[in-house]
Amino acid sequence: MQYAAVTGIGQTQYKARRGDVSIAGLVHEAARNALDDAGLDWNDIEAVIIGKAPDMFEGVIMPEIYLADALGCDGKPMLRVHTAGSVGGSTALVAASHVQSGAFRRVLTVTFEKQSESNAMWALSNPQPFSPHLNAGAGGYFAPIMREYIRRSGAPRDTGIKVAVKDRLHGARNPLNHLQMPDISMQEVEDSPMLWDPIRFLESCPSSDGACAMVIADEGLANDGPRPPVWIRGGAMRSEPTMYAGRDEVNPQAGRDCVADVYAQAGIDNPRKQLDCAEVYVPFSWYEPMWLENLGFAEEGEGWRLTMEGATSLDEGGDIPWNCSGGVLCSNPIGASGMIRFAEAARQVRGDAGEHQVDGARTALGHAYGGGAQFYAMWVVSTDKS
Amino acid sequence: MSEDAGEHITAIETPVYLKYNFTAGQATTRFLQQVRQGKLVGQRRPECDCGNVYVPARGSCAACGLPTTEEVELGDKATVQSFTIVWIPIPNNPIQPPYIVANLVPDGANISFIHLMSECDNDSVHIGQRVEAVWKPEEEWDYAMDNIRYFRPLDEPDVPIEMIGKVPLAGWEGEA
Amino acid sequence: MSERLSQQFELGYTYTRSTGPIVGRFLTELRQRRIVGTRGDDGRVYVPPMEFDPVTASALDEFVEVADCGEVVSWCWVSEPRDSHPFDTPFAWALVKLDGADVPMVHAVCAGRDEMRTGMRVQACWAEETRGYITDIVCFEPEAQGKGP
Amino acid sequence: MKDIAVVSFAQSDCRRDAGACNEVELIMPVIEQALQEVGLRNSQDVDFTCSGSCDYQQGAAFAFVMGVDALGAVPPIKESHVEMDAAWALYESMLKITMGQAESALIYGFGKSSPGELPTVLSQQLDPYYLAPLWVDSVSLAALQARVLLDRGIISEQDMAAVVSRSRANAKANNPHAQLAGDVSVEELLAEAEWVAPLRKHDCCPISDGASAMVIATVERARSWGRPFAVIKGIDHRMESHNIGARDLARSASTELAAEKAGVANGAVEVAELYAPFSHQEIILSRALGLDDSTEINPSGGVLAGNLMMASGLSRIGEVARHIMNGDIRRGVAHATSGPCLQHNLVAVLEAA
Repeated sequence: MQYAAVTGIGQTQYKARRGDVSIAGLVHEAARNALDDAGLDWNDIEAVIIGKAPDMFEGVIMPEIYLADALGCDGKPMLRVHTAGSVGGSTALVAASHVQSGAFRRVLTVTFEKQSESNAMWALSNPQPFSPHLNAGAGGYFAPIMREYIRRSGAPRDTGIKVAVKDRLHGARNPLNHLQMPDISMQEVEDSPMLWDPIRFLESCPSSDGACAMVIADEGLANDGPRPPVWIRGGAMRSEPTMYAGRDEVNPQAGRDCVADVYAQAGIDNPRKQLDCAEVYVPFSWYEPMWLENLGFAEEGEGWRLTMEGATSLDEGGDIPWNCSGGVLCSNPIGASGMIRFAEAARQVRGDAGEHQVDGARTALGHAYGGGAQFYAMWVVSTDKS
Repeated sequence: MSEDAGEHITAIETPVYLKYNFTAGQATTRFLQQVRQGKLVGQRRPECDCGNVYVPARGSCAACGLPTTEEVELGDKATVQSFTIVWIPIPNNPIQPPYIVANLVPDGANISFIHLMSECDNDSVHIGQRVEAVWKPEEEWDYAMDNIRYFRPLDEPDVPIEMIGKVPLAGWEGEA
Repeated sequence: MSERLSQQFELGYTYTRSTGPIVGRFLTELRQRRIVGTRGDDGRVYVPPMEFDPVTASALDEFVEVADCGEVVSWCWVSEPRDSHPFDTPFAWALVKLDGADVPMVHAVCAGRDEMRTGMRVQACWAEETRGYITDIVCFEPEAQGKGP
Repeated sequence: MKDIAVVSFAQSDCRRDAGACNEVELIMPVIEQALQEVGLRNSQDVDFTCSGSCDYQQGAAFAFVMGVDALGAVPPIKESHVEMDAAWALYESMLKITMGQAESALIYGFGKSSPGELPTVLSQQLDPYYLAPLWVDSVSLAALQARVLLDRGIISEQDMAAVVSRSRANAKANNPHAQLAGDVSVEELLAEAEWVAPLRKHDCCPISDGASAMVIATVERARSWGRPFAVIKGIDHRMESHNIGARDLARSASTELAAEKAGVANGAVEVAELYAPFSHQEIILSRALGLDDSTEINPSGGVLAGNLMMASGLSRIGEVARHIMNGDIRRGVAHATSGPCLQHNLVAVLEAA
């Protein structure tokens, strides 16, 4: 496998509605920012890999066809990835594989969602005739899984509240975020409306417009730019069926297998010690303790202890800060959310995460999941090539 | 028509409406035909080592990736695998919040489906609880899961956690 | 299978599309019955205005006003209009290169089947009430005699 | 990109309406067949699985998610999906193998186009401000392109009818899965009424439901399976501007470029399977690929005989591979397309091992 590194990162401002741009304008903005960050122009890019969640969010079918001009794709290969909510991560990995295969030297990858064009709830709950299932929305699907987690682990009921506060306080350090809540309190979260017990309004992610892009280059080009390269030390994807008899929905096998794969590639056997921070897809607060266990940061049933002890909090000086950027709980342009995790992990490693920088971070995990917590994409990035 | 330039346009409304003629798949058709008759019927693949019974079956034993060819009639009794209390209304559904949406495993099946619970105290609903289907009057039956209006609690002992998803069609009470 | 369970359904939402400055300017001008394009990096004028140059991807911002009449570069005849089409009687789709533009645009032409030919002159037929949509141009029609460029 | 072996290929019949068949039920038979040809059980026996599909064909978000139910993905598998024709799922899989993270892969594409009105659905693939609100359908845009070729004298209506006549005859002779097959002369075809002039109905591919699947592997792994295989020697794909007014519609610049990068001209092309949904596009593509009379074009009948949208591109590659695996030919070319008027094109060169 060829070495590959992130040499440019570009994000847009995340907002409930980016009313100032077209879809093409939004996507171009992130891509242009990534090129500027890498000190490159469109001609320097050999291929473009784009990802987003369902086309119904914007009602443009296979929008890469229309976006080709905004992304300088004339005469270039362009690939469109769609793996549900994990797509931001998968897209980054597919982009990396263009370089790691030796087939390309430098590629651009972009993900986006302009959810304000529609109403995300509509697009996901589009009723099809003869559906044998009751549709209770994403919260109705995930809340029972969290309840089962609480039963199994005996986690205190305010664990979710703690995560909601922690990620918003992190997020207040990141000017790109949609939600800016520097004064949020445990009480405010607790008092927010209960939606799908145990999920309160302030324990849920927002719906955002935004795009994220990265430039990925091979070993020979990695040092060409103004920024230090961020080396991709491991990347993995896993999928399992939405429903099968005996599936552990609380601690899915696909997540455990995926992270084991990515740690093995990166030579990690003690993630809490060897990783400096992690950007993990937590759209509902309770998923932090669940993923702490799934990703091997804590023993099964113990994830909530890390959260409650402040181990994942930058403000509390935790040893393994999670979602220093504010995470999905602060900005959620669905198709881009996974790539934002990957890109923010890379920002930490190159030391330019601004106010939410973890001092001296050298190795970080980026994580995304999607569907009924059945699709996973993860990478580990580092200052060191090997 | 005014010559005034008016406000600069920043947004447009774009209706995108497409018509489809949807046809249910074979497994769903078989399932809904039974639901139309007031019966919950699962499916399995007899050759599968796992022997798992899916309901509503989507066409395959998802673990093995092969068609579920055999029908297995299930009863009206089920076990609560997990649940949520929902505080927001479901579009086009008359049920008023707060209400219970539960993952229920019917006796004889090995997988849960999501349905409503009612005739219960929301605060006392719990994992492992026994429930039964309350069907609409026969004349209202259609090819739809809401032929079952909701599930309501049964006065039976709870199913131990490790047994959820493995309760045989004969039911649980006999083994309590 | 004893029975086939089929049902019509409509998948539909009304999307609120923010236009950004380039598309927004074009639509704002359309509402005034004026047509503008953008000049590409190679000097070609694109109508409707492209936001980004199709070759260099650079953001375009030089607007050029063009005429509301021009020439048919290619066309097809829709003998059986679809429900979604803007007309329910036969019409043409065409690539129309407006005077002052270098790149033709796709729009409808309403004319007799026998009138249609490549190179024909056409003129925009404006909606009675223009609202800032591409459909403010209802269609193009054959240009009146003697009204050439 | 490394040489990659195509070891098996399966395709369903092209049916105007697959009726009571959901995604899983469409996919399972072709996946099972493609795997069984190599003696594999399910996706557990390959290192990577990748698929191609489009939500809007059947009108359901996340249409591909149910596909995972057909894979036997327990324990979990390495899997990905492109919202594109499965030919691009093949491309992603080849990258995965070339980078060394897999030695074999299962690829599948599926589409149930029958529930909707496909040409209208595809109008919503176009620029959402300038074109989608006009509801310009995909057939009409292709007709604008055909007119450019006719006006410039590059082709005649006879040439277009000849493509259709040969497609139907080839489908009758060679393709049991075809939807449209039979003997029909150029004169008979030209006697039919125009539909979206200059296109007649027969100039346009039919709308079909179905799926196709393929197993690929490193050459070493393919050898170990002890079965005949074809080798993908070159593959490349290129995008063009979405603005059809800015393109020269009489040629396919992106196909020319992809053909050059894939090395089409490095040897004789005995067979070419081209994803040309409209008769005149077959001529554009043949010219872009530099093919002449020595190449047999679309022996399967191509997509004019049946178009499994989102699987047709993969099927073209599979058809060429099958000729090589059967020992009929030594070298062939396959092509896939996406977008209005051939906006995006993929070219693969396959050879005997």
